[in-house]
Amino acid sequence: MFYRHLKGHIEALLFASGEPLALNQISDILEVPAEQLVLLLAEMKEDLADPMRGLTIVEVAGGYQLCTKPELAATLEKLDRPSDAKLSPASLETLAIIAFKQPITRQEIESIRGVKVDRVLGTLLERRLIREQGRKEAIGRPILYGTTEEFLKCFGLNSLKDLPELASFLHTGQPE
Amino acid sequence: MFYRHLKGHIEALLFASGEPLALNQISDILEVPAEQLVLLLAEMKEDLADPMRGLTIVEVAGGYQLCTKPELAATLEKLDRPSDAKLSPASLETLAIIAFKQPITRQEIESIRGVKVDRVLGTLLERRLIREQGRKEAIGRPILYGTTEEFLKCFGLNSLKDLPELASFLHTGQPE
Amino acid sequence: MNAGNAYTVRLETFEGPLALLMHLIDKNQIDIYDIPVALVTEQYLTYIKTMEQFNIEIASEFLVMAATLLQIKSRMLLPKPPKDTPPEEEGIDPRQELVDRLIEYKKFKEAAALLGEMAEIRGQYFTRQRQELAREIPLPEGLTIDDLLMAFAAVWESHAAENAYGLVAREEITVQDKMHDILYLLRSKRSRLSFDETLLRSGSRSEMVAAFLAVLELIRLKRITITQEKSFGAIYLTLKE
Repeated sequence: MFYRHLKGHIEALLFASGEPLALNQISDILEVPAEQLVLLLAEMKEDLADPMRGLTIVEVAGGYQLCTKPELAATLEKLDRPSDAKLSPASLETLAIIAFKQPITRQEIESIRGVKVDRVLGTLLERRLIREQGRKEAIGRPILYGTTEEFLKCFGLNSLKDLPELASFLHTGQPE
Repeated sequence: MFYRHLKGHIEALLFASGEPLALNQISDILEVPAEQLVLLLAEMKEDLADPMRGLTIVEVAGGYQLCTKPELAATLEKLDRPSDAKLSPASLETLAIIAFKQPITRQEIESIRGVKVDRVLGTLLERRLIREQGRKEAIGRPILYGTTEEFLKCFGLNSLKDLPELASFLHTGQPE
Repeated sequence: MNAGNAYTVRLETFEGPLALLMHLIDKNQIDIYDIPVALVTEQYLTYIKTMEQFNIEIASEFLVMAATLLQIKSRMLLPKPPKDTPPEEEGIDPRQELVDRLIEYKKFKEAAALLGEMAEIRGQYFTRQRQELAREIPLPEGLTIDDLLMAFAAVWESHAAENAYGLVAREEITVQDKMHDILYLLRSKRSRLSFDETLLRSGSRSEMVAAFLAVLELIRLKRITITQEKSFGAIYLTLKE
């Protein structure tokens, strides 16, 4: 094909654009007839089918867009994963208190753990392991926290009823 | 090579990231030893040398980045993407002083340049080329400035260690 | 040489006095280590005068440098010290400090030019924005119900052990909190409340301060009134509704 040497140019254009590029945009920039481009793009798509390549060309929104192959999604998701997917001991302790004593206020958690838990609560909320469950009818109407469905998934529980009876596991009884 | 089938994964990762990816990031995601990755990346670079390809892999800011080939710059400029405004001579001079003498205070920069640099520092901070790096243990505890990762990317440097080597290209000796 | 015309073209291009001096040195092809101060000072002052003619605000740095140049010039015009002067004083060239600054400045001017070239080269490589992936923070992995139980048991036991001491987390109490407290107490319990009774959270100094400010604010908002039967006696709050 006469215009084959332009494949590199097209690849670079699609790469740098990010957005889908309309056929006539590419055609204007490279000064190549649109019908030739259609053939070139089809050929490039075939080249990209090679398993050694990670990209593909899709036709979207009236244009062509370079993007990653759908079968690589699982790998790419790891790019976004925060480095510590683990819960810190402080988070786990706080989560445990909330799980077994819900609904519970921040002040109540703090009086059990003996430390401030603002940051930890923020982390747990962000990770959707806990959520606000209304307000306590008490002075200052403090927020009540409880666990979420994600929490159940995370610990392989079917429902909150599966949380074992606490008393039987603990040496000391339940305060107040 | 045993891990050759991962080339597509690497390409997709570099593409999706946009930013440079450190070797150990890729290594963690793909669960491949770093030394194998170095070989794979070198091989991919060779593949990309094909004139039918428009991309290349550069080592910058301590990582690998997929970007377009420099010889295609003229074509890509026609995309008219919003590009960063060029740095003024005043900004470049100030940045050079910070780069070679970091960490450095505003007063020290001013005594070298012989002019006030408040505004220029503002510009450089805003463009995230420099950042505050603590305070000097001196009267008034003045702020210390240093360069950022953005600085490395902007000038195609792999690390700050590349700077002294650069200085040897200057006519008048090496700034200490 | 028609200095005036030459300057008008370049008038705004000098970032500072050192940049202007470098320009004069380059233009006159002067050896930086042996600056003819009289010539350079004259040209420098001409430039400043031109700036004045064009009503360009002259930055103070330019004037300071002008003064420095004039001072160096006058020191160089002074007769050489007599032979019996201690040698360390004899050897000092009044231009030395300026030369050092100029050389230091020149280094960075060149470094800046180099950085400029590097940015240009780097600008040939086009990059792309990070691909937007549906961002979902993954659930922590590998946790079991035992982890949860152990965490709870650990904190519960230590809590039970320390409970005798009434461990209370330090709490920041806001005026807003105390306003709510006071209104809550007045509405739910009694119509009359002593000030001391409002200190029910931690009884700390910070709570007392917050409570006092809350009382003042509630009075201002005409929500409560206060009474005090005698000096230093108990203050009673009543709801004003």
